[in-house]
Amino acid sequence: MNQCEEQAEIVRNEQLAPEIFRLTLTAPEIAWHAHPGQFVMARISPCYDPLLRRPLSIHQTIGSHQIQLLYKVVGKGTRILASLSPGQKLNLTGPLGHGFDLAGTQAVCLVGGGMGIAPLYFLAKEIMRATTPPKCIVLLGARTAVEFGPLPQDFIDIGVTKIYLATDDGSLGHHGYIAELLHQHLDFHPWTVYTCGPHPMMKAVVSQCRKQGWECQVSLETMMACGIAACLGCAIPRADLSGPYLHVCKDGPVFKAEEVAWL
Amino acid sequence: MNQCEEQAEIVRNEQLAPEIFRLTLTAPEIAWHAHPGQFVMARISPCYDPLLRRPLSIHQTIGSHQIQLLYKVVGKGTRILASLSPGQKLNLTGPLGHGFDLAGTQAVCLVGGGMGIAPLYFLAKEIMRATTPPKCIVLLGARTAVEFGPLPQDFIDIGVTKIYLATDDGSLGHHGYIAELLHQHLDFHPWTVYTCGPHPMMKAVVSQCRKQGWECQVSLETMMACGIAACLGCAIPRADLSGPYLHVCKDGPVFKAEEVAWL
Amino acid sequence: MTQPDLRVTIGGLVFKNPVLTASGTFGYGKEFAPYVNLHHLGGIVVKGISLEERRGNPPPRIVETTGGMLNAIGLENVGLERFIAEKMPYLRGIGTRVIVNILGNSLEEYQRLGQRLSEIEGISALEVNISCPNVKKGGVAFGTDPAMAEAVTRAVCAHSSLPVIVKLSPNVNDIAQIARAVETGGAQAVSLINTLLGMAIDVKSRRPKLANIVGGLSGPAIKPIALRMVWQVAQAVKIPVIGIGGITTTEDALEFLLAGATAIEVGTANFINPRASQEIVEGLARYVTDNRLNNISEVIGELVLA
Amino acid sequence: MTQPDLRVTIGGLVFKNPVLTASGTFGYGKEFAPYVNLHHLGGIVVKGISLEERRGNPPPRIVETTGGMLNAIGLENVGLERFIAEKMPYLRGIGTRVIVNILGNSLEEYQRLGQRLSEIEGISALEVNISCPNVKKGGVAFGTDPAMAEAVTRAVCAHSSLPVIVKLSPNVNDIAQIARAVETGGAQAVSLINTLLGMAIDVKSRRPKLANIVGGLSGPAIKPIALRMVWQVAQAVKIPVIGIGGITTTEDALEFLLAGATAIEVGTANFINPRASQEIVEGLARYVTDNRLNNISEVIGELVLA
Ligand SMILES: Cc1cc2nc3c(=O)[nH]c(=O)nc-3n(C[C@H](O)[C@H](O)[C@H](O)COP(=O)(O)OP(=O)(O)OC[C@H]3O[C@@H](n4cnc5c(N)ncnc54)[C@H](O)[C@@H]3O)c2cc1C
Ligand SMILES: Cc1cc2nc3c(=O)[nH]c(=O)nc-3n(C[C@H](O)[C@H](O)[C@H](O)COP(=O)(O)OP(=O)(O)OC[C@H]3O[C@@H](n4cnc5c(N)ncnc54)[C@H](O)[C@@H]3O)c2cc1C
Ligand SMILES: Cc1cc2nc3c(=O)[nH]c(=O)nc-3n(C[C@H](O)[C@H](O)[C@H](O)COP(=O)(O)O)c2cc1C
Ligand SMILES: Cc1cc2nc3c(=O)[nH]c(=O)nc-3n(C[C@H](O)[C@H](O)[C@H](O)COP(=O)(O)O)c2cc1C
Ligand code: FES
Ligand code: FES
Repeated sequence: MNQCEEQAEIVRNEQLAPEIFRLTLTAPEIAWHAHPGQFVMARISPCYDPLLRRPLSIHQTIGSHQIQLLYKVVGKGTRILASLSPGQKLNLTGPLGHGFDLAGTQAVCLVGGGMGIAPLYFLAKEIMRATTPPKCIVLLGARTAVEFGPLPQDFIDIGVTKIYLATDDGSLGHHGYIAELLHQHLDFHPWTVYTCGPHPMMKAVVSQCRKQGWECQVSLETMMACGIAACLGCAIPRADLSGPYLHVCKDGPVFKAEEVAWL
Repeated sequence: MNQCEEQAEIVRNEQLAPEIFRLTLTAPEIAWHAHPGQFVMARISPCYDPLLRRPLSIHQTIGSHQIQLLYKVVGKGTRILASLSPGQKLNLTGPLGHGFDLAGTQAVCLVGGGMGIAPLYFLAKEIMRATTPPKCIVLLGARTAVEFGPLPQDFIDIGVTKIYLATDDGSLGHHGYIAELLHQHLDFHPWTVYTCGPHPMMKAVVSQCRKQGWECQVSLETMMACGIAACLGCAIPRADLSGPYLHVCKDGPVFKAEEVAWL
Repeated sequence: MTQPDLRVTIGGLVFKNPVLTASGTFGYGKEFAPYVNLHHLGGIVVKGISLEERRGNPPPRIVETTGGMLNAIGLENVGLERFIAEKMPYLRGIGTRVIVNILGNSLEEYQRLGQRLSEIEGISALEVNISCPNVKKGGVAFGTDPAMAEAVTRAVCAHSSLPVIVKLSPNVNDIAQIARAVETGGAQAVSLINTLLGMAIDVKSRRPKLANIVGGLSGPAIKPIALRMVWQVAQAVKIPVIGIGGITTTEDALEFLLAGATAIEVGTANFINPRASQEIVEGLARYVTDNRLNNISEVIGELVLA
Repeated sequence: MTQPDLRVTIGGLVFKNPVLTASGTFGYGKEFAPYVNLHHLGGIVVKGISLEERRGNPPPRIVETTGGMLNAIGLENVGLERFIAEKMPYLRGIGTRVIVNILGNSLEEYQRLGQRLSEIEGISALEVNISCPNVKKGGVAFGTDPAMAEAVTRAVCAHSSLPVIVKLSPNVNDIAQIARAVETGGAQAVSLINTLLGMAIDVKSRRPKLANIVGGLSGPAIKPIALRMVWQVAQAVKIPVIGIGGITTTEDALEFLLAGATAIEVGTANFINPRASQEIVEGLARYVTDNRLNNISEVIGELVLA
């Protein structure tokens, strides 16, 4: 196990969109061991409110020493995170969980919605690093154009050529849900689809993949207290709804779509 | 009652000594109504840890819009306070409590130890503003020289000419307790002594005043939840130990020395 | 646009909204006048009153804990007659309902308090404190024994013409059982929770941080416990339930209403935000408007369980 | 300089220090190996084990509250035999004492758990959970009734050769009474507190935040209540008391020792700082050195009251 606790130093905390921030941290141990799809647990404050660490996907590693997190301000923890400045410390545990499985994929499609884009960028970087990268399509969704910030360009910069956007309000790209683009852009290859985003989006993606026979890996979220399989708080039901629960922090956050129940 | 709640904006948060800070805030309502010896209750954080407001004396008002607080980092609340930056807001209630009584004093001596210096500076400014200021001696004590920071000079700058210092470690001024200087510098005038600082210091000052027949006003501290006479948490016994308790936030924080018990 | 309707009824009394202030955390009302428009509140519950004036416990009396505070005030109060003479004149003019919290050392004291206060103009109801953990005799024993709780309730009801709210202690096995007992005793409503018994030690001096050794825990830290108890009691009795415990925001208040409370009391929150009670009134008004409710009571007990 | 002596004795067993980890918050030990030198700890208490494997409650199972958290895990565990086969081999090698927390639905289940675990090498003691608020049958009833608590204790003691620690529920009127009952039943020690029953509601969906509706409150928020109960129990029984509830720092641990606890368990703190337990061991060592104590037990029960 290559987990550790690290007192990471904040390098930058950039505001990308009204509620969206990108945090760059020096965290050499975590950077060294991180795989796409893994996450960290951040101790937001030395006080006890908020009490619990907050799970955040690793957005990318930079060199061998830095990691980036991409987050949206949704509550008190992320609000405090947004107020932190370069030079301040953030205590992290990580890298945690089971990430994306990359073995033997020849045609991949990454489908990200909202903050679900965070782990997919790390994944895309890893995919594009291969000597002969597989065929790669990236589909990104957001509520409105401004929420994408610089992210689509980031994917282009690492060599992704096929990138399609959708917004709920039609302000950029397809007007509607990102999952609707899937059948337009994917042919009858043995695609592997990687998806992360709001539950309804992933459900739609999974349902299409099942119909088309595409392999699908999903990155899930639940409430978490420990992130290391100790509290058993992050249980989710298996596909057949029976047997012991799966635990998102250890068995996931990335699962094969067919392993888990889509309620 | 001229209390109010005010969303004060931080103008400066200067570090004067390793653990000592001076916070300048724009708080026009409080600045307008403040008297020397009064205090504010500061809501340190929008979270609930720390939960309670922290009482801090008004160190001075500047013009009609600003107030200054002088504080020492002793726990989690003051540590958070020290991390705040200009432009951030601090919610204050104030001005609170019963301050120093200035009526008819012709010879005054201000005896401050540690953070007890905070309210005495405001008092000194008020005293020196009179067309014919009374005879005024200032005695300041600290553990070690560096803890005085610029404070002695501040008193000199407003026209105090007789200022004597003492440090526990002898690094500046008298080597020993500040109360020991009292009889050296005070003659048989009808002195009014104003004192604020650690309990043992004030006790020593009060005991000398009693012996010499000097009037003495003391500024006291207790734990406080509300600062406005609602919780009844800040009770202290009366001099004769009987009858209802006094409440520091309302009957004080400044009391006549003979009103309260010196246990 | 019409004004959102926040009225609720307890013990036959209509309150303009369900937001009251909790006993011991709002003084005698006047202390908060610089911060709150008192007449905007549903009502205020004044500091616990006993027959005779009480000094309360020696200091230190309060200590902060994580997300909460311990207090051992020990019912310091001006006593019945001084309360009537000195505090009631102001309270009659504040334009909202005044509820008087009472505490006795014996059944007889409770009776006398109820009787005398019934004669006084400007008092809407009594809140009978059978649950204060900070007074050595009386208080707690009444609150933890169903038969005693019922007896106190019966005694006050028999001697008072005012609606009687009985305030319950959380330091019990089964709070619903006590609630049922005071319902049987004739209470028009129950309010809960009072503080949970707690303790803190100063490691340096090795002494308790409170002179009284133990004190009552209040504040956001206890909210989950209070909410659970309110939910249990609301299912156990037919009389209205007033929810208390860590309520600091409009959301907190709504949680208690959903769990079955007809009204709520704001306590410790008054210390950290003196405008909390009024802000909750405003927040509930917005909630009623935004959700197009006819009346706030459409939320009460609407917790969805299936 | 000699090593500070932190040893304490419970049920005839010497622990290298008084810092244990609380059941359900430290997995089966291994999960924390990247963060803590397990052999530095006084011992670890593993997740509650039942005869059969249990799925536990449906999600959502946890929710954060002010200074605390609610959990309704519902005793998900691998079951007795898988625990022995899969978890014990690792636990035998960690170099510290292993205490197994057990939970049954009936007296007979508790007996069988005690009996079978007594046969297993590498287990130092049993912690009998009669207090879990998250399982519908069994658990709580045993913990809130003195006679039942005594009976369970007697049953386990009679069938087990291991020292028996009984873990008490705080959701009672008088925890000292239950403690005395289990002492009479033969317990070698008591540990307290388990979680306090609480609740949280999602105002938007109007549903409970936990699928189980109610859950157990833990974390710094409950520390004052836990400390008060430990102090009360320590005065009521002669057997050692293990203090649990919101312990996060060395100071917290010292508060419990001063109140009369012989050892402490670190629970929720493990989630917010996975190194908390080890840091407390280090902190206590410094305390012993700085205060020139011969042994940490010189602090136990040394609360100054006069
Ligand atoms: C494995 C994993 C990876 C994640 N990666 C990212 C990421 O890269 N970027 C990002 O912005 N967010 C990510 N999240 C979600 C993020 O953890 C939550 O948004 C964050 O914890 C909210 O904290 P808060 O204090 O701001 O909000 P709170 O005030 O705690 O809650 C605000 C709202 O968010 C919900 N919420 C809180 N915590 C979680 C959680 N753990 N999972 C789901 N919902 C929650 C609450 O129920 C509430 O409705 C991830 C979650 C998981 C489990
Ligand atoms: C009327 C009044 C005026 C004050 N003026 C000043 C001032 O001008 N400058 C200044 O630095 N300090 C002043 N204090 C003291 C100041 O309020 C405390 O230092 C502060 O509240 C500590 O907060 P904390 O969170 O940093 O410490 P905590 O972590 O809460 O506690 C640290 C230590 O300080 C003690 N303490 C905490 N609060 C108080 C309190 N209210 N009174 C006494 N001891 C306390 C605690 O018991 C503990 O030992 C004043 C106190 C009062 C009552
Ligand atoms: C300082 C203080 C004094 C209190 N005094 C009384 C009292 O006199 N009578 C009473 O019934 N409750 C009293 N209480 C209890 C509160 O009314 C309330 O029930 C409790 O604090 C829980 O609510 P909260 O968490 O919102 O504060 C007091 C509480 C505090 C904090
Ligand atoms: C997620 C979680 C799971 C728990 N599981 C158990 C358990 O299986 N058996 C048990 O006796 N106590 C269990 N507890 C209770 C703890 O051991 C402890 O008594 C309680 O959390 C109070 O301590 P704390 O505030 O330090 O967490 C659990 C607590 C939590 C938070
Ligand atoms: S978050 Fe604790 S087990 Fe997964
Ligand atoms: S601090 Fe509340 S009454 Fe003085």
